[in-house]
Amino acid sequence: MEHTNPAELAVVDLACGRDDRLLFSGLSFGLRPGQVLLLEGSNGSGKTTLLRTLCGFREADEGEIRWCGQLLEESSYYADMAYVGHAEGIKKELTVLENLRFALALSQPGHYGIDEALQKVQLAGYDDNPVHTLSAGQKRRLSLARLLITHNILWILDEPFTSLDRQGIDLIETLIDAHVKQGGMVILTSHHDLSLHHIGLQRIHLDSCL
Amino acid sequence: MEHTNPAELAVVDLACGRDDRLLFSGLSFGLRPGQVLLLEGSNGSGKTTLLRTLCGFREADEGEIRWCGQLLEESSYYADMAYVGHAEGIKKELTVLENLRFALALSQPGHYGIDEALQKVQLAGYDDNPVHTLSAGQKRRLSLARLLITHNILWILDEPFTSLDRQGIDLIETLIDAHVKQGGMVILTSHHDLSLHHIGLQRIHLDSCL
Amino acid sequence: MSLTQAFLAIIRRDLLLAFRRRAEMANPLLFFVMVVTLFPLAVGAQPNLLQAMAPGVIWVSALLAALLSLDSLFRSDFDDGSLEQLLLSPHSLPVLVLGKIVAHWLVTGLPLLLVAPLLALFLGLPERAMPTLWLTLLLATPMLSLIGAIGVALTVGLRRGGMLLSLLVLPLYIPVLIFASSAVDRAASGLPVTAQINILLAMLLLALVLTPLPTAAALKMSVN
Amino acid sequence: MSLTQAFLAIIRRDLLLAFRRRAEMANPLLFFVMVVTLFPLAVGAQPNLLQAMAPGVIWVSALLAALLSLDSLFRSDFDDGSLEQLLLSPHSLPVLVLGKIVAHWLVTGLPLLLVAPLLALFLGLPERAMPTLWLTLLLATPMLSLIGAIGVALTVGLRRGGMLLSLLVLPLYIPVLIFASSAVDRAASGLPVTAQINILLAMLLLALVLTPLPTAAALKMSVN
Amino acid sequence: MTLESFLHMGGYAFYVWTSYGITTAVLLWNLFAPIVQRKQLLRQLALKQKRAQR
Amino acid sequence: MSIIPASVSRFFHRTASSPHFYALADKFIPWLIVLFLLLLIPGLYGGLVMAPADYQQGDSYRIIYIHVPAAWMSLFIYVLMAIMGGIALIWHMKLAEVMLISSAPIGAGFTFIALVTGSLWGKPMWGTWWVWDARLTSELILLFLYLGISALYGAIEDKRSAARAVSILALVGVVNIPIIHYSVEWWNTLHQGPTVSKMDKPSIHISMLIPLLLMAGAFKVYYAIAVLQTAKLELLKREATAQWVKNLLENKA
Ligand code: HEM
Ligand SMILES: Nc1ncnc2c1ncn2[C@@H]1O[C@H](COP(=O)(O)OP(=O)(O)OP(=O)(O)O)[C@@H](O)[C@H]1O
Ligand SMILES: Nc1ncnc2c1ncn2[C@@H]1O[C@H](COP(=O)(O)OP(=O)(O)OP(=O)(O)O)[C@@H](O)[C@H]1O
Ligand SMILES: [Mg+2]
Ligand SMILES: [Mg+2]
Repeated sequence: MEHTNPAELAVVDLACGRDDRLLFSGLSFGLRPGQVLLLEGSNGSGKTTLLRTLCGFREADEGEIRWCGQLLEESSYYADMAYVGHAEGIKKELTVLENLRFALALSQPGHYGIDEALQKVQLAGYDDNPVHTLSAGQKRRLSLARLLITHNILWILDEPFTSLDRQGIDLIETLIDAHVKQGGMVILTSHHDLSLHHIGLQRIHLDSCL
Repeated sequence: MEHTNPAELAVVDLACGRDDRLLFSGLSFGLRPGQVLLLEGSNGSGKTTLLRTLCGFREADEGEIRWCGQLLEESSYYADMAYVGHAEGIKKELTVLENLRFALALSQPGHYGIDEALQKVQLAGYDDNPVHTLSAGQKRRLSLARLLITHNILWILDEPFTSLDRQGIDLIETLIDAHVKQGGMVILTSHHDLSLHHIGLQRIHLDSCL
Repeated sequence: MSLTQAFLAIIRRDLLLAFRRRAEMANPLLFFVMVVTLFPLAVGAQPNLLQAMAPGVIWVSALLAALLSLDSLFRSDFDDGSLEQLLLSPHSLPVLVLGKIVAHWLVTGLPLLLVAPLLALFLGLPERAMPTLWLTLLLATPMLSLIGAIGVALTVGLRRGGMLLSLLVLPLYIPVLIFASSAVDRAASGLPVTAQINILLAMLLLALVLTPLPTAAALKMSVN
Repeated sequence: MSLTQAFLAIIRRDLLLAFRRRAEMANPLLFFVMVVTLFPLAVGAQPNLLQAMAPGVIWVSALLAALLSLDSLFRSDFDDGSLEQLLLSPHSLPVLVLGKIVAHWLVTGLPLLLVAPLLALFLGLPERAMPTLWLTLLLATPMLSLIGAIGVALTVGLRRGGMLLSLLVLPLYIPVLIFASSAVDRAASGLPVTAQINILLAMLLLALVLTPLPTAAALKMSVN
Repeated sequence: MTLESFLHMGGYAFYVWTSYGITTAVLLWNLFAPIVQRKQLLRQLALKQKRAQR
Repeated sequence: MSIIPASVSRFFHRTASSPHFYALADKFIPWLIVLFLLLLIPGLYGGLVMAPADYQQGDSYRIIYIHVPAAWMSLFIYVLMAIMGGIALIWHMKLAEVMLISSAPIGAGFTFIALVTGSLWGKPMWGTWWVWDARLTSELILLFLYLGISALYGAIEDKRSAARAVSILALVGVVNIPIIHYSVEWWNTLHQGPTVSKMDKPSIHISMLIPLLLMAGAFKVYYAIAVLQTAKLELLKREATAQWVKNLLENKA
């Protein structure tokens, strides 16, 4: 929250591969507060690989990623971003509340309190349910509640709509919308069609990045 | 090949569940030589569960499955069927040829020889390549070659089109077509649109089977 | 193809696979050698003590090595779907499973037979006990594979099966351990061991006949 | 929240998880007890021999139990994505990792401290060696967790890591084993053990400071 | 010194010559195995390249 | 990078590029072979023929000319691997990774030789093939360390990750080296104390010492040759699809 230079993600000339196969190269883009980036591409085109590279899990084969003009390790990047991947990072044996409290302990408090966030993702009243009693869609919602209770500017979401019904999808679109309006940024992948047309939406098609 | 009663698969009043949740119930259908059954339904609707029940891996909660009028264990079912699931049952460390030879050893020889089959799935010349050097699409093709070299009447295919490009999809449709024309039967699931309209195609929508 | 051909094909394939994965294949053997090595380090260089412990140490280590090698019996087949194809084969499943167990023993048990005498020599086991050590290993290691197969078949579908597997299988290994190590102990003291060997032989024959059935049943359950 | 709070939160969460998964938690302890009991079965009822072997047997068994419990250190976090979230935390990863190791030791190492004296008694270890046995276990089991963490972190991404893990970790355990068991041995013979205990203490402090770094680096590599 | 006494090694022939033999074998293996494997790999790669060009 | 002068860093960068290294290795190997033979032949002649029999051990001591150099190499190579592991981790130098992983089988080979020749020497000297003393056992453990490194590298499919993993392991495992080296002094064991390596006053006759040093040199050069050969293979495996490999193949064809 105490950023002096404007938050900005800049990706320059990125190339990533798996084994010896190059997935994409020469990928460049910038993302500023209020913007959404939608990654498209067929199965295996490297969307997940790109997101994980942006998280710093993988090293890029070439190119660089900068946050507020600095390399990731030297910047406040990890305090400013949040990632929800295929695996949700939620403990099945713990309750909803315990999971969120732990997420909070690893990070800084964000815009919303836990109760408020659960309300927002329509999980109010499930506080003390162990997560393994939740349905797949409810689990997804819980992992999104984490985004609300912790401080972050950049959301990186890998197929956030999987296992969500129509109503769940609308909910996330609302959340993304609100986050972006508050000056946040979002990068996501999805095979669904998005109804986010009204905000500054960039699209990148990975199949064409070779 | 030495069947006196006509090959026929009959499913009567089948119900299956996972954990305590019922996935579908009251499902009945019959399949005769020359027919194709396409299972549809959203993710998690139980398509894979149904196929695995048909393979005898899972027991149905209710109902029964008959082959040529007999219960599966009492019939020649396992000599007459072949299954290609998500996991392909192919050893990465062995060569294409070694894999096919082993498949043959577990079963009876079918319509095609190994060379012919490899030709048909466009893998001719790859005989001695270890499978881990093949691409995902080529691996899929190899698992289909198994169907050609062994004796079988009923094919059970779980999403056979995954990781195949347009050309690969056409290829399989041709193979299915040929198999059905020779008096075979096919049960498959797919999220793709099929161009199999000209043959006796049944569709079952699992979401509506509750 | 006939059942015999299928049986042989399974053995041949698993041996080929083991050969292609040489590095992995050596692991149980290395583990065995390593555990045996731990004891002299733990009790210090006391030749007499080591010599007295030798049969027990060799046998407990062989047992643990067999235990830890068990996972590889069905793991990769389960992961890549080969197990499903095995279950769908029209041939008798217990026989096919026996094929897999035989191959597994050839790969993990047989090498123990080769290095165990060497380690026993290093530990100072008297030479007159060597033939007995070797014979008990020959009779008992297949049993370890056969009995263990039931345990793996039950747990192969679970992700965290490792510890559970030991708890299931170790109690079943105890009778083998008792007869085998007491035979070696007696041989080291120059006593006759015919009774122990006969019992081991009988147990092996029983295991050969009886264990493939429950293993096959457990596999069916695991694949669901 | 502050780094200390995060550190404590990790310990609290892992203990809570262990408590919810009680059944699994007991496994290393059971394994330990079972391996120790294998020895009397394997060498027969020879009280003097058992007594002489006792320090070695207890120590090797503790080591193997620690080894086999290691997998649970990062496995479930790796599978459900919690590990990724840990890596993305703005806090220092080595400190968070240390939190996980501490929790793991509390769950798997501490119980060994409680039953080991009992088992030692059964094996006939002289009573004057008990305090030393206990002290060495107290100093050395945390080291087993700390050193082992490096090995698990290196192999957590592999499906067939089990055997490989032993191969990697056992050589690193050797120094601990040598000093700890020689201390118990000396104590059993009534000799002074200050030197060994001091060395173990120094090793523990070194391990506390030095091992979280490579563990964190290895985890980063595994998550790729 | 005769060749015979040289080979006899003062009665320690077995130990000395086995040592030297095993050493030679291991060293040769570590030297030539990678060379042979590299030749094989190059042949494989060349074949692959030819196939790709066709 | 800032702690290294630019010229040095440029040199490393050039040498560290795979095709350049590959060509350089080809250039060096013949000279290394010549050097190897120049050390080996006088070493063997001096050791097996010229040096007198030991007054205690008779001719059996001639095993020293392979046992000791091999044992030294087994430790030396591991230390080298740890250093290369450090370089690979800090500067992400691919070549250090390749050299590290190529050294493992050669180090394992020397360790094996030290074990076998020591055992073959122990039988006539100590009357037993093996004793479980600290030095012998820790040398056996060293063999496991080498094998563990190779196994870990083989088990991780993504070779970039595998190289990182192996670098970490090599660095961590180096704690065992002092234990092996000082074991004879820390514990009283059957094994010989430092006789040769006490450089100020080696307690071994000069006619025995010179061939020993020649053999030690020969083994070092052998290591250089073997590691270059293995590294060439490893580079090809890792970069099979790179352009320089394609060029190489075209030049050959
Ligand atoms: C399997 C048995 C043996 C093993 C594993 C072994 C291992 C080793 C090792 C690792 C070293 C290098 C130590 C260092 O540089 O720090 C060494 C050196 C040496 N070994 Fe052995 N050894 C064995 C048997 C023997 C025997 C039987 C003898 C002679 C009676 C012997 C004589 C020597 C000598 C003279 C050195 C050189 C010591 C020095 O000056 O550094 N070794 N051995
Ligand atoms: N762990 C892995 N090891 C090796 N290759 C992998 C691994 N994970 C993915 N790949 C390969 O990398 C390529 C890109 O995978 P990635 O997961 O980034 O695709 P994606 O665009 O996210 O696809 P999807 O739409 O299926 O999620 C694929 O071809 C895949 O086969
Ligand atoms: N091993 C399992 N244990 C428990 N539940 C499972 C298991 N596998 C699947 N399920 C559940 O059973 C339900 C049906 O799964 P199934 O795999 O049959 O669906 P599907 O129709 O094949 O879906 P998809 O289109 O994703 O392949 C799902 O809700 C899933 O969560
Ligand atoms: Mg993806
Ligand atoms: Mg499915």
